[in-house]
Amino acid sequence: MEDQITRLTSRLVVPFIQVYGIYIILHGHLSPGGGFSGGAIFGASLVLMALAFNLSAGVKQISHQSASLMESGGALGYALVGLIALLWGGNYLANRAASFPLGRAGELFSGGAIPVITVFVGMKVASTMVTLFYNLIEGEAKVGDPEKPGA
Amino acid sequence: MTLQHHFPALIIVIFLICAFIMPLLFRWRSTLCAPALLLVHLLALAMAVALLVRLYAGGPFYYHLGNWAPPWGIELKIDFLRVYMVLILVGLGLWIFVYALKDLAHELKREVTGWYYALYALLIGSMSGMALTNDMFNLFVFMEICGIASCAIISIKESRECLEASFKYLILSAMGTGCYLMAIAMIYMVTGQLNFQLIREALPAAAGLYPNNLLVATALIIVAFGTKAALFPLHVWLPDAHASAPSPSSAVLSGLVIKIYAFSLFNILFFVFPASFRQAVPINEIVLWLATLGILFGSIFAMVQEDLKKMLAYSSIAQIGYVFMGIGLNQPTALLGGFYHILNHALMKGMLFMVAGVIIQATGRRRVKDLNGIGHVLPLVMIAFTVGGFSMIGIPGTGGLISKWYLAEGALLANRLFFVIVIVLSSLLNAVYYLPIIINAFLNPYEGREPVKPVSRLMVGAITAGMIAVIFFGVYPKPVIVFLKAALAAVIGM
Amino acid sequence: MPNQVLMIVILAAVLLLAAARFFPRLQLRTVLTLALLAVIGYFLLITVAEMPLFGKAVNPAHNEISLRYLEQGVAETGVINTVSGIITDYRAFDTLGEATVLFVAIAAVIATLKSH
Amino acid sequence: METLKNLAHNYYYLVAVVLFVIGMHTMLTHSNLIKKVIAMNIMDTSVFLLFVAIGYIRGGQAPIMRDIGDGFYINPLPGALILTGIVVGVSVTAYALSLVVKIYRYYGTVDADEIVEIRSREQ
Repeated sequence: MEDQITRLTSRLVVPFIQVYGIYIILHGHLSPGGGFSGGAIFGASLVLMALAFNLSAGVKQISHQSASLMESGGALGYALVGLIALLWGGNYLANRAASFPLGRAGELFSGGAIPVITVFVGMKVASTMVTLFYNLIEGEAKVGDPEKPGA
Repeated sequence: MTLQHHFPALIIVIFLICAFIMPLLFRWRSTLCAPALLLVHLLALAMAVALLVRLYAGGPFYYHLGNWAPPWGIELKIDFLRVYMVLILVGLGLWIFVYALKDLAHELKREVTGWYYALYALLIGSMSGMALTNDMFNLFVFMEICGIASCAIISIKESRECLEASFKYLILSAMGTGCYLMAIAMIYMVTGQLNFQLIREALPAAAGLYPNNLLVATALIIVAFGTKAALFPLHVWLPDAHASAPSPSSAVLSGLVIKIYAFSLFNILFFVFPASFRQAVPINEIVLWLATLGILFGSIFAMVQEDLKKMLAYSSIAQIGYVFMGIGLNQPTALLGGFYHILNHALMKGMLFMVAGVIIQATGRRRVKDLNGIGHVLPLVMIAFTVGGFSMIGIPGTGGLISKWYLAEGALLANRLFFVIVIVLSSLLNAVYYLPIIINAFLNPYEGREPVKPVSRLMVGAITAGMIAVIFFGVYPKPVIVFLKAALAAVIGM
Repeated sequence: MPNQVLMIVILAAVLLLAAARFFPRLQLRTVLTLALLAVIGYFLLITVAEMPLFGKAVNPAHNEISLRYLEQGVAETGVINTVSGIITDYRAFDTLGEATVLFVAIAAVIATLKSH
Repeated sequence: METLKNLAHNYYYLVAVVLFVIGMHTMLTHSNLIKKVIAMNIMDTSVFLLFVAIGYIRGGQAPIMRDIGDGFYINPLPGALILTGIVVGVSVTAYALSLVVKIYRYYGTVDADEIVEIRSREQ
């Protein structure tokens, strides 16, 4: 796609979308939102890049390798937070019972394990969006025109 | 608090963690993938055994995730039946995985093997979760993981039949989970609870005020789990899916996946709905008749199949009918037979699919007609097939007889002579399609020029182990029977 | 009961008319499916009519569970967004399952696309 | 009359149920695979709508405890559950679409009836 307006607009908008996504992830425990919404917003910004420019520009933003690292890392981090709770004397995925510091409710650094989990989930969702998009697009790109039926 | 206390959660979580690591591990050191998954299986098996030991010492117990007690948090329940299911899942999962190690090289592209292992770990982990969880919504989440993973291990094979079968399976299973979620909504709406036990306590009051809601929820639950477990009129996806999949996937799908849905339905029917509710609404009768139709029609369809794997798939529809029959008869001895059949059928159908895999790999034949004389070139494998076939028919000395025996006894004790006849009739039907294959395989000469390709020893070893297990559980069923009797006594209070 | 019967008849008629309008070549199978769905729809409708009334605070769903989340959630989890507190603390295991669903979707998509 | 009044009062539930039946119908009868996927989404969405409607209390506030006003809060649990449900729906959709892409590559069509036709012609 070669369209100057789309390119310019998306170049302008993408950083703001990304900051907004990160804001939503980090304030997941304070305001509506959280890992899923924030991650989806962040992932959408990368998808927008790929749509407005082309696939390679999007790939430059986030490579396959780092996307898959983030995916595994996000889910793994979540599971490991649960295991840490186990080491600290709670049941699996415990928060207060595992004496994570809860802090003062309403502040950015509060809620013990919750912000950590939210960040991991955000990472996971953002990378999932990107990976799904790229894989489907690449599958499509490889298709070109469909093979003859029955070929 | 010792580590042992956390085993219920850890059994599930180590599979998940293993799956999360798998893609990275495959990129970094692809040879480590298989040992890692084997290790996880062994660890989970050890934990399940430890849980069993603890159950014998202290009786059923609960595990509260995140230290939140039931109405607020999610709870895992550990009792004898659930641990029995976990042992089957992990133990047979390990067995099928050992077979898959060599088989996959022939059926998949090399670069997707890592993903296959990840999906396999997720599948076993989510099934363990389904077996242990005591929370409606948590069950839904695990069902969804299990559903996607079981479709994916079909579509991973490069053939268009697999894609279509997998799509059909995915759509129907999405319909099933949709219905289940709707049922959760309806139950939550009138009881305000999600925990099995607490719903059970709240249901009688709710049933008086909102009878229709619960009726619809019950119907939706039967549709949901019936679709997933291939209860008779909802089985349409099964033959294609199980027949076209790679052989290890067929084994795990036919052997384990449909059983866990049957077990979940059992859990919901017996632990969520109070006995009074089950008497007011003829749920058991419905399940019983559908199971009967499944047993008969599954066998009849299996007879006319030309493809070996398709025949085995149709036979699965008939065999899952026995499990549902045990649930439907609502009688302790019949339930015992149904539960014993879960183990038996998982073993023999897993083994038969492995045999089919070996035959296809060694000779390239998969039509029933082409199997003449194959016993001369693959003797050990065909002996295993014979044992599996005998067990399906219910010939003495094999596990199949024992479970059918208990089912029939249960039907007699419940004064339902008709179902004894169904069981006998279906055994005859089984004989009609298994015996000719066996006879032709050994008595006819082998025709064919092309040489038989060598088969990995590991695969033959896995099949032999399965054969020994089928015979063992047929000759010496006592420990499992005693165990199940005690378990059912504790659960149903018979 | 007559009301309900009338309702179902009207509903079925509307459905059939709509079907006939949009699918000129109406087959027996379609009609049967529509009839089946009309029956299902009918049962769902009488269920809806019986459900606890929408938006009432006395409904069974608003019980001690949600009260505890609302009243003690801040003290017990340390977050003021109660929904966030539920998904990442009280019912965190569900959310782990959910992250796993995302992972399994990725694995399934990549496995399918790579192998074909 | 009581029934109709209740129906009118429970309009959220009513719409959810109608959507559920529409989704189920499309999923089971339409031969276009993409439409099946869309129907799956409609069905899921209807359940989400039902769930969220269960949690609503007339006049209640969103359950965020920043400014304790004079009002009361809605039930937060259904919302939390549906957050999970939505993600599950997205995952299934993504996988189903990837299957459709590949089926299209093999057959050049996404219509189930045509696929059956193509296959029967080959045999």
